[in-house]
Amino acid sequence: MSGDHHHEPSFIRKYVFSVDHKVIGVQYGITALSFLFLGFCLMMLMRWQLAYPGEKMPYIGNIFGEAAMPGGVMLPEFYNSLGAMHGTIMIFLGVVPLLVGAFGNYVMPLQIGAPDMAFPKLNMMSYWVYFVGGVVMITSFFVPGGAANSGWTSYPPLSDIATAGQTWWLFGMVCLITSSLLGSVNFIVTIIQLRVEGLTMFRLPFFVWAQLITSFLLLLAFPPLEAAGVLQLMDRLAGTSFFLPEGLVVSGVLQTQISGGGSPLLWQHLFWFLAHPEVYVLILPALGIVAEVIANNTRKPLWGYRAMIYSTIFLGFMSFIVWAHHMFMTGMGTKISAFFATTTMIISIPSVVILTALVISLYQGAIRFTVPMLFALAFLPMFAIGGLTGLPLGLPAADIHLHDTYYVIGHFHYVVAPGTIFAIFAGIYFWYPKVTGRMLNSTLGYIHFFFSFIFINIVFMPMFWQGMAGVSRRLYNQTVYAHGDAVQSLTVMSSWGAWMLGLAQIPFIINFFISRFAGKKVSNNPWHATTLEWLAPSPPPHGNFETVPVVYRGPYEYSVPGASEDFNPQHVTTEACSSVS
Amino acid sequence: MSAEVLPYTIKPHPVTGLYNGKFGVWLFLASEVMLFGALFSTYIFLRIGAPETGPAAWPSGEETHLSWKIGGLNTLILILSSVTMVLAWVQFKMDNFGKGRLYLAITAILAIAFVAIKFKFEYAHKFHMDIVPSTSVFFAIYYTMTGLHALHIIGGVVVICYFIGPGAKLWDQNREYYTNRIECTGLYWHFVDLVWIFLFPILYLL
Amino acid sequence: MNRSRIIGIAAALLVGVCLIAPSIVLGQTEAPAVSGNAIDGDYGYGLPPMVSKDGQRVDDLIIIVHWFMSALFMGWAIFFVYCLMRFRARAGHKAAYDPIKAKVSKYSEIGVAAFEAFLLIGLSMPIWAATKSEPPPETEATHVRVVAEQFQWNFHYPGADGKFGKTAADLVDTVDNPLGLDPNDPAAEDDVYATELHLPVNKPVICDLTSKDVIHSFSLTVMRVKQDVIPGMRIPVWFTPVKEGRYEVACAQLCGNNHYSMRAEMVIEDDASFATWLEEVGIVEEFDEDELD
Amino acid sequence: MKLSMFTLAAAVAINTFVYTPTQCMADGQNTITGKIIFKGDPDAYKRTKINTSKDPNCKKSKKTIGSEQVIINKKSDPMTLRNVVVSIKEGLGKKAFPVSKEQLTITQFGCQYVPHVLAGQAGQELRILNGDDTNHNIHFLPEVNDQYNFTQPKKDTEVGKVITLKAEDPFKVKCDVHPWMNCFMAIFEHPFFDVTDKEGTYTLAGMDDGKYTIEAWHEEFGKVTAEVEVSGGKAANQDLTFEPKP
Amino acid sequence: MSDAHADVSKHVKAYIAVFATLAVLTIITVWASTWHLSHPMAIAVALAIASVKATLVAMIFMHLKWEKAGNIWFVIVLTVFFFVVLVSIPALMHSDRPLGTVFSSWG
Repeated sequence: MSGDHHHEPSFIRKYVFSVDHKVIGVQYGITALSFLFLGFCLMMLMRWQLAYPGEKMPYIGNIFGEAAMPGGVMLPEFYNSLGAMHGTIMIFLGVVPLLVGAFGNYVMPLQIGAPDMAFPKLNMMSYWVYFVGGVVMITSFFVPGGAANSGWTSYPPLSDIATAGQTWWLFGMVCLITSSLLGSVNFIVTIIQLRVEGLTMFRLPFFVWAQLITSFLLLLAFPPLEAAGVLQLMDRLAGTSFFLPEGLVVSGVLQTQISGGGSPLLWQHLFWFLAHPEVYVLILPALGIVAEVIANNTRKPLWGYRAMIYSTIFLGFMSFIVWAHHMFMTGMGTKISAFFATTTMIISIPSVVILTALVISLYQGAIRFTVPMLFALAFLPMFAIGGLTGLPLGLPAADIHLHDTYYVIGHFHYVVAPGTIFAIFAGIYFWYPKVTGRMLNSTLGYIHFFFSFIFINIVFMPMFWQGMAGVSRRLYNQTVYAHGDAVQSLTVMSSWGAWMLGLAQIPFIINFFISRFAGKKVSNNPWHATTLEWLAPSPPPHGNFETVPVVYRGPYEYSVPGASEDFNPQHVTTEACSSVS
Repeated sequence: MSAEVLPYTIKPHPVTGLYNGKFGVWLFLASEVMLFGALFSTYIFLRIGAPETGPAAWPSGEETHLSWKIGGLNTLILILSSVTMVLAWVQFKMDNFGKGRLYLAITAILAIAFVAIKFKFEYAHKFHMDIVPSTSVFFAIYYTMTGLHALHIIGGVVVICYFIGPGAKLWDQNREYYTNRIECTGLYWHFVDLVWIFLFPILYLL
Repeated sequence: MNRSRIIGIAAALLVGVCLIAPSIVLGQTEAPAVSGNAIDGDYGYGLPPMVSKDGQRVDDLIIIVHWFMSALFMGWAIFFVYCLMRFRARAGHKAAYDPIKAKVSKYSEIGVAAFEAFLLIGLSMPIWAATKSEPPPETEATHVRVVAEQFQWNFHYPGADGKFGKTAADLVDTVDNPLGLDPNDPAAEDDVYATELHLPVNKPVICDLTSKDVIHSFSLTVMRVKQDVIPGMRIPVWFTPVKEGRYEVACAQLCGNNHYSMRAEMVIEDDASFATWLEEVGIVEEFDEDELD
Repeated sequence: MKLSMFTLAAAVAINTFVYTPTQCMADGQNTITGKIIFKGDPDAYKRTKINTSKDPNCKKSKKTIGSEQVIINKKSDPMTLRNVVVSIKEGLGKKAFPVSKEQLTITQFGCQYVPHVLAGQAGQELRILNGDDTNHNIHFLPEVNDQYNFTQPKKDTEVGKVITLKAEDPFKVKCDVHPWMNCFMAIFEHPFFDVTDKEGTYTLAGMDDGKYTIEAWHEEFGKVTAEVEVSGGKAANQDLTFEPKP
Repeated sequence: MSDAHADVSKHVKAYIAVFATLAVLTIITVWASTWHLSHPMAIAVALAIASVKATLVAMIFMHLKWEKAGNIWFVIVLTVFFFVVLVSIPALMHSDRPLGTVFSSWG
């Protein structure tokens, strides 16, 4: 060990199988952004079929092969594959790895002043298991019958009798879950154990708190889905009937090879036991990013920092006992539905608290409209719309009409698309200078923001009207129904919005790659921020900090009266802050 | 390298009283509880939902063809291995490397015996009788739960053998680090034992 | 980048969108509906037509919730926009360090919680209880078994004796016996099978939902009725149609490749027409062989 | 793959009126011909009109369609059966036969499969056409072959994949969207098979001299067999009889 | 982890005692299954014994008895709570169904 210190590690050890949390964070980031882009492309294909059902796709219709799109016209099975894989890729391969794997991995240890994650090798393994999971998912597009086509929720019995792609999906999911579990153990231990001196729990940046709660959610909610995945694999490969009742007649053929005795609802329980906390996995780190950016750009402390933390803890806790509100329509009686509707209403309160705290934080601030701030600000109303539209879905009686309609799609996309993904953009614009030592170009950033903001609303706003009109989700062609045909024009509008939204990402992609080499070079702390990551050099070296910092104050000490600057970094002593330099 | 740089890898954190590995293992066990929890939930859900009569009815004790003798023997073996595991840790703690290693070896042998009995006298016997996972929901659960448990045992054996063999070098470099790792392995091992304590009655006796 | 440029870009964008959006909405051709039968009711951007006795309660709840949501959002948004304009960074403006004492937020949160409690306990739960645990009297109701399969709704009427014949999975034949009716059961003799759901107007209906294969969802948009159809279970739903006409039955849960084709039609008619239909639907006409050749 | 109307109409017409499974040129000289006789009450097996009201688009291709399970030619005496697969079951030994190059087609027209019973040789290519202005889903339910499941949402299209099948006893193929729609496929290792036409006759040609067991299969009445000996290029005649129990 | 060597060696007796108890409890469980108790009672007895055994393993072998770290206790309590939720609520939902629900598709 002694002689190794000065030895420069080989390229592979440094960039491929690296144990440095920053390299792993960047690996996660690049991979997850690629998946995010892929998931977006799948959606743009689907939008063609939705807007112009049964028409030949122009220009690119012929490249998908006769099995998926004969003559350039999408087949329902391919449409269903796209739908299922869009959901899976976006959630499990795109957003969660970005929020937790990339931002969490890169920023969190810096924010707590740690030299690395607690278990660096585990961290590397977590990335590579995720990578394998991603490869498995992508490969599944090329197996006979195409990728999984039973929806991202994979409800059996449909998924039990589906094509081979479903088996690949399950293997991929088992990999992704394992990766998340490894990651979450690492995160919790790191946050609890490796904080520097003086950094008490209530001096942690809100982002770190969000990561901590998220990790607990991943740790405790993911294993049931892993178990469910194993059970479904058993159903598919060993012929068991965990999710299959007796007397199934598929396509007119009595299924005699299965024993029966299982229940399709079992999967839904185990799935939603994960998937509801998963919603908070998608949103909490995003809230963390937004809180960081807002505090920094309002130049004042977050309002209700502690209330936000308590709300987050409460959210995390409650998210485990609301899952059956996804199952109101599965034949649930009054008592249980009342229980879950009540917990659902209760869980809306801490969300309101957090949102209120963030918007009150703007009051009496000095708001700098930087690019990350614009994304963070846009996040607030978008998240508000997403959250509010959850209300009618959480009331069982209103859910009767809205369940499984476009209203649901609009609701959760408002939470995760203009919500979480805007927060991700905010994070990218905010921490890019830390990672690369260079700023992203802000003109391109503004263009990216305004176009994205407008078009993303054109995509998702019409869905509420479609849902109100009663149009079911996951329909290959909604015009077969009178109520669907009546609102087809909204679908067309939504589709055009989606394609324009795709175009709006071009400035970002250009910016992302060009600025790496041509961006303006910056100092350690270009945003004049207070948290510890801005103490480390940009980009931080292996081991992060030249000297181990000591923390003297809370995370958001901006505009302190009597201080020489409008920000007092956590690691600077009080005397140094007030002395005029 | 990183192990030396990172704080609290070996010594416990002054405030939390834990070294990283131990906390990590406990968190990992928490996720394992939820993993097996989902399977227990499956067991209960399907058992409650099973019809009273008919082919999908829950099998009674005799119909399961599970021998409480073999199950009970395996229970004892696993409990014994838990004891030897914890004794191994005591020996390392008291600086008796040789004895500690012996106890580790006994643990590994007992674990292998458990798996061998499981495969030879239970799985092989059942496959011979044409009882496979698809036979009924009960056997689906039986094979899945015990199979997953057996995988955990095999994983544990691999880790224990590693610490008897190549991993033992660490003892010479840093005794406390090595003992810590044995403690973590032990925690995992006792958890596997604990799962079996529940599996045995629900599958063999009820 | 100076502020005037930002404002310029934003304005240009807004104008662009104002031009694009209507052209998208107006510039499209009407896609031809696949269905051959005219569906009654006026469908548009709002809630679809409502033709059941109790559906109005669901609608009312949805509307109240949306007013509440709008009010909340508007209040919130006004404050948000005010902050953005009033507290933007500019020369001579400095952020205040001390947090404001905002009682308003606490009161509004309590208000929100109270109103949510009212929505849940006062409105939602009674509707749900009525929908799930207060079935109409068996004697007055029209009873139908709905058997879902990929990708078809089968409707099973008990016939004159009011009793459903026994069904069994191993008797199912897609052409001859789609319901799996037991030919030895006397109750099965007069049972009626149909692929269209006909119901008499102004009489409560009980539909027992079962599925042969995967999970479907029985969705009668105009009745404000939706219920997942789970294989291995028979779940009842009930409603009272109040307006004659031809409507649609949809599947609302992804059930396979042709999920979107899983559509049936529902006809609400007066008692006499219903009785006639019930008698006639079972009659099979002989096929004139020469027609084929 | 977009089809021209002509291709499709031709496919339907050929399959409806002059469909005989293509015989590959086997090198033998002998032929077996015969009739499939129906002994029973034809009134018990009347054809019925199929109610296609579920999908009004079916009528666009064809106004009325009738059931096809049992089609009896009542005009001939004795009465004969249509859509019976006749093939050689035993007696060919281990001889391998070249696969016919000709393609099989099955067309969905008027929400019915044309032909209703399709016989072919293992390895022969099969094309699946849709002539209806509606969505069809052709679902194979074999045991040996793959359970293909293709969706065809558009009129005048062909399934993108040309499939080949392995030898298998007659199996059902059905449409999951139109539950009344089904047909049967019988695939053989050898080229000695036929499906009876509306006169109820069949021809097997090209066998070497020898003693053969021939088998007739009908979807409703099952199987009957007979032994035939052929030699010297003479056409042997062998009728088979189905006699359903009343 | 600050136990001195002497402390640890004191544990050994506890370990052996626990092993004996576990072995005896195993035998009792098997014996109890021959009592022909009513079904719910049999389940209760078996699970009660299993819980006692599990507690012993956790407290003694896994050193929870001597564990002072609050974090571990926090994780355990949290996990046990969610475990109970996961195991009980799906089962409970079985009993609360709309009036007239039947658990069979056929008949």
